[in-house]
Amino acid sequence: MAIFYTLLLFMIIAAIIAVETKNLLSAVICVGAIGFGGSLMFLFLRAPDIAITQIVVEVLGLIILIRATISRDLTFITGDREFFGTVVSVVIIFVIFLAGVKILETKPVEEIQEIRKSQPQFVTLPDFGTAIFDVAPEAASQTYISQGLEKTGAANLVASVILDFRAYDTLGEATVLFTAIIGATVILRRKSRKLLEDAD
Amino acid sequence: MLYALCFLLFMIGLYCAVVKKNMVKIVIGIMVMEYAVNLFLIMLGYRAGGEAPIIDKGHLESANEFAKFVSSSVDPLPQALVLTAIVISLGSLALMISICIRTYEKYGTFDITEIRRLKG
Amino acid sequence: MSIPLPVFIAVPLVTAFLLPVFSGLGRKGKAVATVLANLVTVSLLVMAVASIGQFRVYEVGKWPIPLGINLVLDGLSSLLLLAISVVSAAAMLFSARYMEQYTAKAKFLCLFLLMVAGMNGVVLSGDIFNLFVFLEIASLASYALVGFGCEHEELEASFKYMVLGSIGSIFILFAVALVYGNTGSLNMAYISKAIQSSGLNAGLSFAMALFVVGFGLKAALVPFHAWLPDAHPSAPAPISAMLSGILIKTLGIYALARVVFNVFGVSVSMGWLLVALGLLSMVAGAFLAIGQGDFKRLLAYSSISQIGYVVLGIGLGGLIIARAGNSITAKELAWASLAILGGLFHLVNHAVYKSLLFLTSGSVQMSTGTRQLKQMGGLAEKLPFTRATCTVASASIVGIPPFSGFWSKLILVIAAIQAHFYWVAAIIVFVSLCTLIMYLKVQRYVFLGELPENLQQSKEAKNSMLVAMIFLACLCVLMGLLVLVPSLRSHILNPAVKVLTDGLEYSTKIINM
Amino acid sequence: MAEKEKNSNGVKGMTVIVKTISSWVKVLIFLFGIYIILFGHLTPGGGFAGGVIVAGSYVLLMLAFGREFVEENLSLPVASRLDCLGAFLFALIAILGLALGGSFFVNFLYQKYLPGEALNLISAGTIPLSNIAIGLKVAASLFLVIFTLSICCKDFKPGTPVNGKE
Repeated sequence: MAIFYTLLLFMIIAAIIAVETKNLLSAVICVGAIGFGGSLMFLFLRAPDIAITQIVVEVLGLIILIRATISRDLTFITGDREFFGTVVSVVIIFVIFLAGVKILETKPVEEIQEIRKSQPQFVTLPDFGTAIFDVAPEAASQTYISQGLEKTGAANLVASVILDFRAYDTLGEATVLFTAIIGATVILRRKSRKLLEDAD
Repeated sequence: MLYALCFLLFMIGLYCAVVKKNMVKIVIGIMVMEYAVNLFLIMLGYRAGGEAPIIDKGHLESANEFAKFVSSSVDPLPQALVLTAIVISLGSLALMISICIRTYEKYGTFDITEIRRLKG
Repeated sequence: MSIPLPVFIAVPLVTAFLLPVFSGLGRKGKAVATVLANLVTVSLLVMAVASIGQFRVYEVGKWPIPLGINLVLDGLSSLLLLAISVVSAAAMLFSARYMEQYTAKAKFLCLFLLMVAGMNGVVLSGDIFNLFVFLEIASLASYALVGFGCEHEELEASFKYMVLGSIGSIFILFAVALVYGNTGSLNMAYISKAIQSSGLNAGLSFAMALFVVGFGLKAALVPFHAWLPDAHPSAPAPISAMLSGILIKTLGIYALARVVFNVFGVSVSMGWLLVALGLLSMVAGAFLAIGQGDFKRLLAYSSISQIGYVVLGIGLGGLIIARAGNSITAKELAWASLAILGGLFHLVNHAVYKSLLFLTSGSVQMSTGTRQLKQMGGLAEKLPFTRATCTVASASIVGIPPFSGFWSKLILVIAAIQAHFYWVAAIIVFVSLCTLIMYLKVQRYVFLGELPENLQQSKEAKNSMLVAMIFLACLCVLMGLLVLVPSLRSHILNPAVKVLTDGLEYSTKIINM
Repeated sequence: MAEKEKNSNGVKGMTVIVKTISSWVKVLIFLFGIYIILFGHLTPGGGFAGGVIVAGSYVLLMLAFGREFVEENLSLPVASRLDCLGAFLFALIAILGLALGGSFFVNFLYQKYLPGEALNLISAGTIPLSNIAIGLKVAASLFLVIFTLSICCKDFKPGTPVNGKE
């Protein structure tokens, strides 16, 4: 448990530095730190697939970000922000955060099951470390775990979910990447307009 | 409490994306928000002392072993969702950065207060 | 005849995957790509017409829900599919000639088809995460298309749009995560079933709020509208037509209505919230539009105002249903149906006439090279067809009797009066007057008055652009028939209204299929 | 970091040490990526992670040897075609499911033709095939985007910013 708190605090500190530092390059490097912290976190949360993907995506994402910031003459931020606007946003965001803390509070599974026995109602999220399908009996994940191998033949259940049960999502996801890349090449092309006379 | 910390991370990202005036900072804010949501989803699926949702030879040796796996494996569904979300965020990062670079070329600055051709 | 539902997504997707290959093949390749893309949009239109009035659930990969993802075609989906395919067919036809002034046409067509595929995916999806994925496809394609010109303003508008759009998407994703965490399900029918039996808790209410903000950002409802007046004018004209005409409705209004009405169930406060957002958008959009001196910016602000009508109609219906609760009388149900009918009919009307207006603005911009109203004038004789179609569309949007806009506004006013919301009816009429002023301004500055020296050589738009504009203008005239002819109404509009008034019965219908 | 800076400023490649090592490591990374893709249905990883790793091997080459060197191996149009091909293959698997299995994305191989044996390389029907298609797609597209970004950065001269208020 302590490891999760440590890593999450590490990520939060890195995020604060990334947000507040004046040097864009250090901000980008801090984003890398958040990403690697997240990747370790995924590993400890027993999600090796995500950890691998996160770490490699992080490397490429960093290369893309560094491409954007490096060799620019302005890697330092100059000029102050409007003080009033900042304070207002901080206050609003803090209020939403307090609301979020209330909303994200958890209860042990047994207690939730007890409450739900007398009357079917949603209580809160179950405690960290217990899955939703312990509380929600109709959840699909139970079937994925117990019958995924038999139904799809894939030993890696995450692969069986993304490429068989929910393959349609993955088609969408591949398309998102395709769209983004076509979009990036379109945005980065040298010449965007031509004279109409050329076309005739 | 872990969920709340995760939400704090989300809020830091939101703050950065809303308040900051530098284009790269805004992109960083959006990335931080994405990390927070991904982390939140994975944490939802975690089971204390659980195993990764990958079946190996040991699990198939006997029905007992397999039952033990079923009762301790973490939830594979959020992991599949996060895999999708990570790739989506990578795609939007690439697009966003290319827009930033082109804007920098045109205006010579990353500061959105100086880029004010369009009246809000 | 029943077409497998994924075909609506697979056809544009596969074509889009193949199109970039044509970009290296010179002029001939470009021509082939254009024809291919037009064929796809036309065939989508045919398929959308063929699937009117059906109710079907398609389980992808033969996995029963909640294991797999399902696609749902019901009244609301087929109405939106029809609107998407009409607007995209016209805009695609228009861009065949219009986009000659830009480079990288094959990639433009590819992004266009990806956007269409994304919207079709959103409309047909029965799974909330899948809805998010397809929403991202459509959004990413639109971000890139807004910046297609790669000039100062386009890039700035695109960045603004992309930042706000991404924040909206992340809010939606977070809401999906909360919904999953509380209900353990991602299928809309199952979530809805769980909410029916167990009610809402704080987490789900917060998710609902996040959904409203996220979809509100995509729909550009008034507190979240900052990106729209920049993004829509900066895009190339056919894309402005797509964005204003259909994208904000699919990603914003449709998704919001689906989630609010069919998944979470509409409550009184949610009804009031929608009514308030609608009224705010109507009034603010109209006032801001009158002051604009840029043709396309004026149209963009007017879109915000018109989106307000749609949200108002839907919200009013929801409010009436929620206020009556379980003991709803036939009379109240009729009022609610009328209000929702008005909203949805206005959605379809607006899709047609606003895209037509943007296409005419593109035609004007192409021949004069400017968007500033003050620099134009007297174009009526130079651009007779553009003038005629623009007048038809303006008459529609203002609400002059035989044209389509009149009927939807009339229905909204009648519904508001019947349900005793007299002040709402008054505001609707007032905003209509503002709309009249802004379109009189367009007519006055663009088509009447004196022709400036430098615009003497203005030429009328060419073949395919004209065909697209005339097609939409004919629709503007004929759309009134959708409510006036009972058989059309009972096939196209009424099933869509019924989906929303039935509310949470959506889940039982799908689970029992 | 400093070395990267030099590279993006237009100096061709890095020092000999970096070049030698990266030409060795490149092969290893590439093979590891292929392994991750092929065994995606049995071990952690899969098409996405593997595809990104394969793209990473080319990016390493690009950083070490300069853009022109990589362009000789894998030119932009080819990468763009591979990108389209990968996406198309994945869509094709879905459509084959419709044609042979009766529904979009049916795992027709596993259910009808080639059930394979659990935990073997050849198992799970279309899942490994999908992994390969996605891996191809992801590798090509990420290579493409980083390549395009680097071209853009190179052509841009920091000394002459275009001011917005011209």
